Amino acid sequence: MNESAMRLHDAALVERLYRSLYRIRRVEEDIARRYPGNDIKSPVHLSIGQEAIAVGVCEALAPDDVVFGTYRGHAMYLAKGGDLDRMIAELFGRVDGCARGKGGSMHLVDVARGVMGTSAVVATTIPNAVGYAYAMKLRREPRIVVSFFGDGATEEGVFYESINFAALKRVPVLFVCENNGWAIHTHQRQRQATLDICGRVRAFGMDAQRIEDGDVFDIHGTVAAAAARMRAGDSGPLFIECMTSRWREHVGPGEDFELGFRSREDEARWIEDDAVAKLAALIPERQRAAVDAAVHAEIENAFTRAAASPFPDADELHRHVFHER
Amino acid sequence: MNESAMRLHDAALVERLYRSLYRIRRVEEDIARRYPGNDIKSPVHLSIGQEAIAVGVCEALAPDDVVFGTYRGHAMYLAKGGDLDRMIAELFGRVDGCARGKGGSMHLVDVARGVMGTSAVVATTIPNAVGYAYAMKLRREPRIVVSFFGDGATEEGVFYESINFAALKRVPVLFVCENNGWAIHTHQRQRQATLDICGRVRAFGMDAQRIEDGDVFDIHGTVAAAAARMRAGDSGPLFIECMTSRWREHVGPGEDFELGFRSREDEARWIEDDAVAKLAALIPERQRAAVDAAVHAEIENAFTRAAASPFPDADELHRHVFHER
Amino acid sequence: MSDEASPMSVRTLSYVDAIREATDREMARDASVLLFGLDVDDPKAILGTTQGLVAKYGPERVFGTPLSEDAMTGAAIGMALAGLRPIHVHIRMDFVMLAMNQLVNMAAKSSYMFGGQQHVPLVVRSIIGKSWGQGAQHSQGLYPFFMHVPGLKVVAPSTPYDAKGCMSAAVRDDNPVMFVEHRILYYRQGPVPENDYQVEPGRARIAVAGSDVTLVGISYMQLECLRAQRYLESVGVSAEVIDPIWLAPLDVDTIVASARRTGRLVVVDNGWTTCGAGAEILAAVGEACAGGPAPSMQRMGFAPVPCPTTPSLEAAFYPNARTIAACAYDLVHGGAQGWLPAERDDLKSIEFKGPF
Amino acid sequence: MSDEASPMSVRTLSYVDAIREATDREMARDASVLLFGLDVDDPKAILGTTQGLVAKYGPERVFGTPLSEDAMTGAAIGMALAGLRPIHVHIRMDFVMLAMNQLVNMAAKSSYMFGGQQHVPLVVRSIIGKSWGQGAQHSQGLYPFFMHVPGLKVVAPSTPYDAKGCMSAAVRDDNPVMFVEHRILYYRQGPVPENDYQVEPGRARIAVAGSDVTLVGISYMQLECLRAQRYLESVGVSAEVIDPIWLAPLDVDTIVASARRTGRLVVVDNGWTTCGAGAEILAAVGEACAGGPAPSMQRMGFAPVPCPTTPSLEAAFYPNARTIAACAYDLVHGGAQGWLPAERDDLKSIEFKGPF
Ligand SMILES: Cc1ncc(C[n+]2csc(CCOP(=O)(O)OP(=O)(O)O)c2C)c(N)n1
Ligand SMILES: Cc1ncc(C[n+]2csc(CCOP(=O)(O)OP(=O)(O)O)c2C)c(N)n1
Ligand SMILES: [Mg+2]
Ligand SMILES: [Mg+2]
Repeated sequence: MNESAMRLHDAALVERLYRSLYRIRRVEEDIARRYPGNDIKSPVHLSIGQEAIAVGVCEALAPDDVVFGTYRGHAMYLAKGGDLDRMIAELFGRVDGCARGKGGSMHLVDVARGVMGTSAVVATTIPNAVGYAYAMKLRREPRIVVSFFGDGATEEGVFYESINFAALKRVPVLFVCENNGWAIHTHQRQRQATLDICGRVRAFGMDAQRIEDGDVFDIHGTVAAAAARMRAGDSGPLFIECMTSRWREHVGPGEDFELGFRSREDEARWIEDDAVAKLAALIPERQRAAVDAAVHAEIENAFTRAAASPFPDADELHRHVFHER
Repeated sequence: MNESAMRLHDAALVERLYRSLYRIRRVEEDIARRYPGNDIKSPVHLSIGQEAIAVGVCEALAPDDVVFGTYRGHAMYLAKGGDLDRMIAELFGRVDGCARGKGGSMHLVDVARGVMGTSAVVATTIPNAVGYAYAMKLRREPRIVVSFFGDGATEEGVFYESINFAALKRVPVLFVCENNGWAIHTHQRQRQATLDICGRVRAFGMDAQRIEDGDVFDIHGTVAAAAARMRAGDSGPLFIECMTSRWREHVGPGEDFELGFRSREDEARWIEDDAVAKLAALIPERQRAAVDAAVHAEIENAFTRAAASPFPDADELHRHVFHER
Repeated sequence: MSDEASPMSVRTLSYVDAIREATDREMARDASVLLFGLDVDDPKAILGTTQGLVAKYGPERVFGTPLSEDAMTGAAIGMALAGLRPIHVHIRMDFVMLAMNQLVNMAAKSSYMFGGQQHVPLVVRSIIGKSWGQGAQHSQGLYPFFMHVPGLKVVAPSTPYDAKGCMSAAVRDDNPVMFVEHRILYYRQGPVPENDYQVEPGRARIAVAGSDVTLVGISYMQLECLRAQRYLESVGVSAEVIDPIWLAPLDVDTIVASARRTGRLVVVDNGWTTCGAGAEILAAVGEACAGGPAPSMQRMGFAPVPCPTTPSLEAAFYPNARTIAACAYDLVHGGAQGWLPAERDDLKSIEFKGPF
Repeated sequence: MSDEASPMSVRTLSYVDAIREATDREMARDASVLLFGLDVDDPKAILGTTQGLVAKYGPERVFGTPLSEDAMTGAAIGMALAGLRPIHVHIRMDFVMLAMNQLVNMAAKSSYMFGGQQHVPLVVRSIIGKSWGQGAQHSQGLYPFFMHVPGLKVVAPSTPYDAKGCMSAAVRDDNPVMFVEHRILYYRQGPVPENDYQVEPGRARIAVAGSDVTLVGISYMQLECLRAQRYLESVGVSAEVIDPIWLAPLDVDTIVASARRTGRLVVVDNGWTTCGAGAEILAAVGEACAGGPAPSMQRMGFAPVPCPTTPSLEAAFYPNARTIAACAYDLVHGGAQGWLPAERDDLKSIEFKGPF
């Protein structure tokens, strides 16, 4: 909060963070609203409630840094600069989608913006990020890679193998664990012998820190510092665990409090501490209204364009199995 | 060493430990000697130099406790009471082998004595041991399971998954890592970001301790205490790392110092601190000679019987793919 | 197959309820049966197939697991070695790729490589996804991998009746059984006797008798074959429809006999065709007919591409009743006839719409 | 296949040296090629195939890894996404089971599911073991798994010439290639041009022309087929021997044409037959011949059991030149003739004796 007080002076940063947060929130709320209709052609895992992580991290990155993520990837994709039109077209299954309609919500990608891909199988992109970082180190490029994943992903063996290799070779990868406490409907306590993920990572000789309150300035500042150390080549990989809360159901547009495995009260402090609202309050009303209006227009436009984009032709079925030069 | 001084008074234990150590050493030396001949029909991974671990651990177990191990499994098999005749017959590929000639040196098994099996794929039996222990806990049996594996196995993701699940469910499994520093010809330093395996295990909330000097009394005492805690149900799983040294080549009968990746001097302190010699010195000469003679006779007998056992008939090829009641 | 249920005790059940009932019965009957896997104990209860079981049998016998497919498969094998009969559930067959080492290198081999001293009574359930944008990683039917490896059994029931009987047989089997389900079959309703019965390994069922062409439909594709049979009937082609039920051991004899009789064979795979179940069947029929006349044969299956999410491509990715009928029709008429039946409302595929 | 080497530049090399030379050349030519895997940099250097390369290209481009097959495969994919061309080596194909998730769910699918934005130029080398008690977990030829999955290429060269040319082609390919080696082939010597050349995907080679029966031998079984051809020749049966070289894409046309010509086909797999490469080939030939006469066809391969260690059973586990010749002979003579050639010294299989 010290940190955040400081940041308050940087009005440009505040606006940037707000814009990104609000944009993601609105995109996902629109997706949820339109979900019962017939346009969205694949399941969606919404990040609503968790946006501060993707935004805080990605706003601290350079354009040529790259990110790898999960099926819950809308926020990361947008925060890193992924093309909104192509994302919505992808959800609509259209040929102008970022994956030409072949990937859907779970496989967003925008290589030009450094969004290297997302996977529907938990933890699979973690070693991919490590390998990418190895390439950067080999080529002496001062870029870094961020690997986003959930608390559940840290139970997969490949996570530990990846941490070990990254630490052994000191590759420039920043691991960002978005800990929302849940894997679908099962709490971390029911899955992990201890809750101290950072402790497990440190046992591999890697620096790890946990950000408790989801504050976007804290996340941004921590990542900016980490990225600087990594770029300078004197830290090896780093690990950040961001505590957070998923407000919606695991998959789909609704909530899940009625299922009984958790209650709205359990998440209340998170919902009250909404990053979007907090940042909104830091920005002069007129300025904020302008940002909001621009965001609305952009989103409206994206949905309109997506709806106008054609479905892929039959001959697309057999294309891209192998690389086309 | 305090501990070992204490133990010296227990002459019966000393003899048991010596007998088991000497027997294993002699069996493996005989295997190495006969290897260039035509009788042994599969590759062998000798435990020479590492015997104190299997012996110290298994002498602290009850007959109905069970063990799971690796391709480097001769010592464990014999220490746990596995039938010697059937082991040699197995190495000879004969139908009287413990696996009817189908498994060879890498797949020793003797269910009646609690040797549940060994695997040629590193780390595969670790979760098997955990599952077995889960069954014991479910059935409220006061038995324990020991999982033996090398330092290299702790790099496989399944190791961490297994540790987590064992700790989460508090199953009665004792993990025994035989750390000889090497995976084939690659040192632990080249494979692991930090050498502190115990630290990694503790990060899962499991008690872990490291025994530095390979002293068989230390190992025995530590395991006896651990087994008592586990049987009483008040410890959950436990982890022991035993530092040790492999004197022979990774696979095969010879040494590997000439390859240049390590030198005899590197292992000299281990070779000088030979458990077999140390224990031999603690036993009155006549008594020791009697033990030795019995061991020699038993081994000679085992090789003779193995040579007399037939190879499996052709119809054995198709048997045991599925369970035969 | 012990099929002696009195008609009085036969209810109409869904595939979901058939699996749950079989699991419940086996757990009630044998305290060594246990059930675990990610989310088996959560409110959705694997789409209902494990509903109520944790309440009935307690959290030691029914439990959710960490996201650790490899170790949990290894643990299941260890439990089986200890005399338990674990059922390990995966909500997607795609995730079983994480457990291949334990399945291929341990479960399949323990009995043999330990000379019969060990055995692994294990059931691994996994569900194949389809439609509504499941995409490349939530749609695979990778059962040929398990057919390939000696020491594993594989079953893919398509009816509620078989789901119950195969589950009961699988749990009682002393060997590892890969139990293949299909998401869309979960909606299927059918007669299921109340009593216990087993649909034993190695016997295919002739679902519909016919004389012009043999259709073999695997897993969900059995449904599409049954619909294709109706389309074909309407143009005077009599199709015999066979459900292999068990893929390993596979009842080749029933298929060979039928294909010999009809002279034509179409195998419709619920997966890719290369080195698939259809390849196995065609090869086995070819071998059986060596030296004599062989039936005209054709495979159908997934297009040889990863599964796309968009419906426009997904429709072309899967065989369906109409394309199957067209293929069989061409085989019967000895060449491409360009016939594709108009879609009939009563023969429409059930499409599944999200969320998941 | 670009085969224009002048005879002057052709040496006799071992399979081992051919692989090492190709790797060396590709690494010299393209700084983005790198080589890693357990033990690639150790004194044994993967049986010599990676010897000297760490000294030449340094430990950043050539390195041993932790025992972490899953993550190292994932890392290899990540490197490939970053524009490198990794070669990942496994000393046994059996261990690749630990990496199935990354190979099947990521490597094979990245190009497609990311709509062509990504691609994965990756080579995965793995070695099939045989004889001297390798046993159940060190002997498997699991290439049908990779043939099954769209998005992967699979190659199994049997000669030093093809080993070099296929390795060069695999490294330059923009897609994941599973490079299948066989331990016993490592002893094979043969002519290898000094210059660069590629043996491109999708073209089989007729190794020996013949008229009575077509033998297709995969990987090491190519050698046994060549020996079988000699046995058959001695009893007046003319066998055509085909080496498919690339298993995916598979040159079915060459095989179909040959089988049509000879009227008989034996495919000898270096693995189990169920849903194997032989199943695929027989099925494809069967489909190609639908409606007309089909050749008499037979598969051979591993016995449908885990590989036993004892030599008495191992001998029966594998097909060999004599059993292949006998099978072909029976096919030619239309039934079991009871002929098995006496073993000839010049056609003996190389047996490999430990340690490993
Ligand atoms: C390997 C694998 N196992 C299981 C699943 C099913 N599954 C999908 S999401 C999920 C929960 C993952 O939890 P976490 O990593 O915390 O991410 P979150 O959904 O909370 O963002 C599970 C178990 C999967 N997709 N992949
Ligand atoms: C999964 C797997 N990867 C690689 C190998 C090849 N391999 C056999 S033994 C070995 C070294 C294992 O080292 P460690 O676990 O320390 O056991 P040690 O041999 O030292 O007893 C390796 C890499 C294997 N058998 N299994
Ligand atoms: Mg979570
Ligand atoms: Mg070791």
